[in-house]
Amino acid sequence: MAITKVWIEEGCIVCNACEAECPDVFHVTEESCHIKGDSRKDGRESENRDEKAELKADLQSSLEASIVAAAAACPVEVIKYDQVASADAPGSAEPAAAPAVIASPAPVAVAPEGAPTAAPAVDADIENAVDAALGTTGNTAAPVPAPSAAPRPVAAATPPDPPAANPAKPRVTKVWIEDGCIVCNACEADSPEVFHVTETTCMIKPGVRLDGKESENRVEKNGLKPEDGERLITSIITASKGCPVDVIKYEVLGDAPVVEAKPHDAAEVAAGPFVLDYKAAPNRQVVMPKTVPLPSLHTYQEEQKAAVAADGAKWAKQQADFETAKAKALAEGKDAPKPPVRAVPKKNENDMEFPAPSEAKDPDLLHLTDLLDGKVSQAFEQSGELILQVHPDGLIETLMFCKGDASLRYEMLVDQTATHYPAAEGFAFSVVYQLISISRHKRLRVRVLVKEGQDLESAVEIYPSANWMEREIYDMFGIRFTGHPDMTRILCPEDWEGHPLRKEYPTLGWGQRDIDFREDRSGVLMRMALEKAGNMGINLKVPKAD
Amino acid sequence: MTPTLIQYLVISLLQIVAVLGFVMTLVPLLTFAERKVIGYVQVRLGATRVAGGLWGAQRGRTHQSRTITGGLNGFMWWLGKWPVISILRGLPMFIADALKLLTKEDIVPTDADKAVFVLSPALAMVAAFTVFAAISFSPGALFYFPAKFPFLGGLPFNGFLTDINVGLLFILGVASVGVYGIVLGAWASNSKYPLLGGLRSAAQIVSYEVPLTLSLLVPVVLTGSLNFNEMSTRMAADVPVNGLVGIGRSLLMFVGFFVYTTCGFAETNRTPFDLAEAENELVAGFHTEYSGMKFSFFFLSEYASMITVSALASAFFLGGHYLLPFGLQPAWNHFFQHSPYAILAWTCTPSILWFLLKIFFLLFVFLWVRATLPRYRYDQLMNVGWKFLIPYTLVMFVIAALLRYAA
Amino acid sequence: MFKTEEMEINLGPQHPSTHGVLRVKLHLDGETVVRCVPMIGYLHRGVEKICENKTFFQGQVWTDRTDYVASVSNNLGWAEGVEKLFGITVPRRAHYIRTMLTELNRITSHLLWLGTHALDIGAMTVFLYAFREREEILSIFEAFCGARLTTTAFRIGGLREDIPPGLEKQVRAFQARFLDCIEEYETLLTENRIWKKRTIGVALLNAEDAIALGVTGPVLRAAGSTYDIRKVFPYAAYAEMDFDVPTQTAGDTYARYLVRLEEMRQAHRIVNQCLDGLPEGPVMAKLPKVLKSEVNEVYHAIEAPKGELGYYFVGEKGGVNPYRMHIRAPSFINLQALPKMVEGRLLADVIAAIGTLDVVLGEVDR
Amino acid sequence: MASPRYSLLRTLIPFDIYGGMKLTGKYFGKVLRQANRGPKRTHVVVEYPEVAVTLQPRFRGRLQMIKDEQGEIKCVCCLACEKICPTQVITIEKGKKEGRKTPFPLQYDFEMERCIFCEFCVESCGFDSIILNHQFELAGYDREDFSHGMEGQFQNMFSITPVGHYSVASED
Repeated sequence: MAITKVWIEEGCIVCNACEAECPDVFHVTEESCHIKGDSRKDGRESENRDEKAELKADLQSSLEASIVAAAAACPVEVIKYDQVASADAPGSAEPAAAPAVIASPAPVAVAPEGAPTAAPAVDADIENAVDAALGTTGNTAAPVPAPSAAPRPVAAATPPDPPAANPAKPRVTKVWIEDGCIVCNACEADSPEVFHVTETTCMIKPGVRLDGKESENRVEKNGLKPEDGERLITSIITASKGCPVDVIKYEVLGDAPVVEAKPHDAAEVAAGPFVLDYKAAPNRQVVMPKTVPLPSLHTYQEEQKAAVAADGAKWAKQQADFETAKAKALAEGKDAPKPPVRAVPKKNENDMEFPAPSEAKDPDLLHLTDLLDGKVSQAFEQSGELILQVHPDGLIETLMFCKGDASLRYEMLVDQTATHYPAAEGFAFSVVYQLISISRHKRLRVRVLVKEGQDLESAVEIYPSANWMEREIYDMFGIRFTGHPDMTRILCPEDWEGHPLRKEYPTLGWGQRDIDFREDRSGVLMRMALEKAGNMGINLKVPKAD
Repeated sequence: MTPTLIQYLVISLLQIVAVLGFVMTLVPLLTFAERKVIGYVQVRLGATRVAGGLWGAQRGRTHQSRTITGGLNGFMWWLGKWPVISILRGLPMFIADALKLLTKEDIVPTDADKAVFVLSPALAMVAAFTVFAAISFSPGALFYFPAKFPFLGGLPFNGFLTDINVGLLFILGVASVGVYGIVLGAWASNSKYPLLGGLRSAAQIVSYEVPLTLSLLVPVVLTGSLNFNEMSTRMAADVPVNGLVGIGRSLLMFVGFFVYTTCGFAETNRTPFDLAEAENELVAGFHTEYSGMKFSFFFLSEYASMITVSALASAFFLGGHYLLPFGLQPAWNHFFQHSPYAILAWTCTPSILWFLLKIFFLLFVFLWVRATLPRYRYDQLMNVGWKFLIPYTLVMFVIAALLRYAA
Repeated sequence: MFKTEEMEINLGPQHPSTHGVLRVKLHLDGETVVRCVPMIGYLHRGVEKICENKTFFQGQVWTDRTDYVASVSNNLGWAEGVEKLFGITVPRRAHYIRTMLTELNRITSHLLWLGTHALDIGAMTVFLYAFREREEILSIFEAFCGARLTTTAFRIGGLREDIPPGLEKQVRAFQARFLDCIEEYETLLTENRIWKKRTIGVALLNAEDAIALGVTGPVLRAAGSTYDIRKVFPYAAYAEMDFDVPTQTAGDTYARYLVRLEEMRQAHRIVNQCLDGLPEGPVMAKLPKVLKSEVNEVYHAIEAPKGELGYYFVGEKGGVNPYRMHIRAPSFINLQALPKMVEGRLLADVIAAIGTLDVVLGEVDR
Repeated sequence: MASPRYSLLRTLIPFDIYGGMKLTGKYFGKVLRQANRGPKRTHVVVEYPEVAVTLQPRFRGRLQMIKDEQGEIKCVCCLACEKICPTQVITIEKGKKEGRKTPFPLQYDFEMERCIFCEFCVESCGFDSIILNHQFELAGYDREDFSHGMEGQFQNMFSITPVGHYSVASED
């Protein structure tokens, strides 16, 4: 599937909803919404209503999901698009309806153009969308509650449908309550269509009885309606088995199905018609990052170099194309095509400029690089901060130099923390030490890369302030520090499982209880959840009678 | 006219009821005063109403019902328009407080020593209230029963229960029993914070008994009496104000009063010496585990001892039933005793009014100080007691003896 | 027959003067503290994890709730940290207004500290007097952004709105009487013999220990260091402000009390300067509608009322939420110094030490 | 700091305590002499609820929807508020209405119990269709008190809920 064309019909209300969904295509101005020039083949920026220019080839499939989402999000539905079965077959240009009324990118959404970085950018959006769809809150994935007005569905009341024509179908002919009911509600939870628990005792409901009266049925022993007797046989037997004082009696015509007594725990009774499958709960489904946002001068320079090279290659190709076209035109005797114009980089209209990393010029960094011969991986400056990346072996040495060297004198370790990079090769964590020199008014960041399961040497001997910070890192990431006086958890309880700030740790904690903070008063959440969950392929399952 | 034994007993019983009634009313009033005084000091208003809204249960509800508290609250709302007397707003609160304490659930910790746990609040309370047997509120008879009064006609009704000549000793002796209530209660709670509070309290009260008694010796030495009535009478009349001795005596009484008040604060566990129940350190100190009526017994005993301390101070330093404190009354009498104006002449005679006024003022000072001062640390408190107050009082005692000798 | 043993006592997590849910395990010999182990985590809400799953814009509301008595400072740290990550230039007027509000917030935080600290030591009236002034500043916050405590005051790139009309008058009215109010607190405390006895020489922490333990803020400055981020690494409009960094050398509770009182006076000065020199101009930088970060890693620290408040951000390319966010909470690090301060002292000094460290448990546990 | 010469005197005569007592006594006298509702007040407490609490114009209270002059709901379901909300308390069900071009919110589900009153939703709304009103009394006896709906029994997305009886919300 791919989207070839996008255009804006008349009637845009300038609500920004589309730009929030898909900023790569839409740009909302003061009056209307435009399709961005970057994304179009003709390079113009307009509403695209009349010209209906095509999207760039590489964006057609990559931005499909977000364009669909933007179209769905548009309150006045003026975003129209041509959707084709595949990017290779742009023939069937039939405006397709949005595949689903989803207001956010579907889980297959792919992040912006050209970026090798993919999904993590929109992880939060996906989660939010799923949350919204399920009507759950940020950190809950509890069962979607039923509208309060709806009768409680009978979990156990759905026996496997036997063939209707089967004459030997068993059915309950009579149900009655013996003396001694303790009004425990267990039977009503199992079979609300038959039993009704009052203040003093339990009644057989009139709806299922032949005589239509409501009583305990102890004396008269009135019969059950045959169809109800068939339908509700399992639940009645379950209720009878489940009765703590065994006062529910019944007569069965035919072979009674074997029903196991069901334990009455609160969670099961309270479950709605749809139970969220735990393992598929969106907050537990962690989308692992695919990029390694480790700032580094080498990487940046390589990227820049590659970008310049790509730009040059593109320009060379454009020129070559022009030359061939010119030669061809000359040969055919036509007018020469216009020479290509090299694209000027866009002027930055915003008060925002990316602070690029630069070579280390600060004497501290140079001095440290000299001192730690060969143990420094890289030293650079970015955002006005000094960053020194060292090998884990040289960490303690580095810190000792930082503190002890007369020309450095970094007296205080103000902060120490770690970051998890599951997608990285060769390391899993970076641990950073923020040092300040109070006497020289300088800051320095020392960074080490740590492998999974690798221990670091503790800095407590050099900087006592590392004590709690290292405990916190251990608590949150699981990196152990050798030589630490008390390597225990600090914020989480001692018996906590997992390390919460790792990326594979879900936002809904393991072992967290299912509390649904949200009450579905109007039923809106229920309807939306059903519709959206179905569309998004989220695992909502109907509980079985098992 | 000498009463018969029966008459004597009946009158005594009535007096007991009167004094106890007075104290038992004053104590809840004191809690109310504490709310208001500390509230006003802290630029708040304190309690201004009892349960419910202005007129009914709650304004804006569909069923507006006029309730007793609603009417009271409406009246108090009106009171708020008038300066000074608006301090009476929230007065019914003291009844509500008492009711609340009475009806609260009574909790006894599982591992507590139950007998002692129950006994100790009573002990503290009994000690605090028995003291009033020897305190004389009025100099002589408060009034005489009219002659037509059945059975008691013509007999005096005194403002005191007993007028024993060693009243001070009795008071000090009985009051020091109160500490057993605190210590035993703390120990019986079987809990760590009360234990610390009880230990603190024991050490504190025992060590402050010494300077308290020594400072009380100053007026005793100066007047040569241990009796309440005699003390103030002698102070007002017997010792003449002549020259250096008289001035020295007044000065000594003045200083002694402050020393005595300091010790009194410590003796009653009030700020700045409320270490036994320092809520910021020991949660609630010795009564952490107490609740309901048992807690209120401790509470009552603390406030009752505040009244005792105030009564002692006003009797021994502030001139008792006479107008002027610190032995200045003779000078006043000298000028105004034979004044043609009846009111001025009346100020030279003893009256229960002066005594009560002094007590109230001292109680106010208790609250005022509580609102102002921070709290000492435990070791500093001991230092103040042993290293500062005891030498100080000893010196004063010696000076008092010298003055007595000189007179 | 006579056996002595240390008593182990739990100060907290529910205790009147642990300022929240701090639990301190104390080993007492009589009333002397032999060993002190602070135990934290009772208010751990995983703010860092939450913020990693929220956009840069949304994450700000969680900073309100870490140090909830100095939420404006936290907002400033967040906003400036993100601005540093993106390389955003903020208009000068926004800087001035931010500085003014942050200094007012420093006053509220110190007032709350003063009140509760004095209450811990038993002087209950100072608490109410301090809250009287605090209320007024909270009204100023309410006038500026609509909320009193969880302000969410600033936006990335500047401010949401300019200051409302009438705010300047309100601030000036407060400024006019605030110095007298400080005098009142001083009357009640500074020369008071009991206050001096309770604070002088109590909870000592000398400069060396403080630096080694990473202690920052007034606690460090009371030990003699002049380290103040507003001077050393100026942010917002502090480079243009004229103020002193109050220091003391004693390193005890009394010195910290004096330092904080003086800081309130200096904050008062800065607010006046902000009001007088408030430049004209926009309050919001020009930014794209959707902020997408590049690969960058910043640590931005500001001088919060309690010490160095640092925000550490890691941004990934095209990310709308931080890849990693870490809060360097001053209370968390300062609390490390508690055992050093109280071991060998008395139980009552523990209360004074907790008070003088000015910890907010929302920030300690995050 | 006390000079050593007078330190003994200072110890013996408590000037410091006198100063503090004077200050607190002054406030006691001031409050005592003033009527609680007189023109001049030293005390800072307000006798809520009888005396109204003044709110600043920008006060952030409860979320409220706005209708335009024709009595039409202004919300067009762009879901910007739903997306920006940090605690996800807003859920909008989008629908159609006869004679209206823009979409119409069938349900605007606002869950006040978890709202943190940050006003991001109002900020993100391009149609001025929601505001945070001045209702600050948000406690109720029952969960139904927090129900906000647009139709039927709970028509209170457009006004103050009954729980906020004392709120001073009508500053317009």
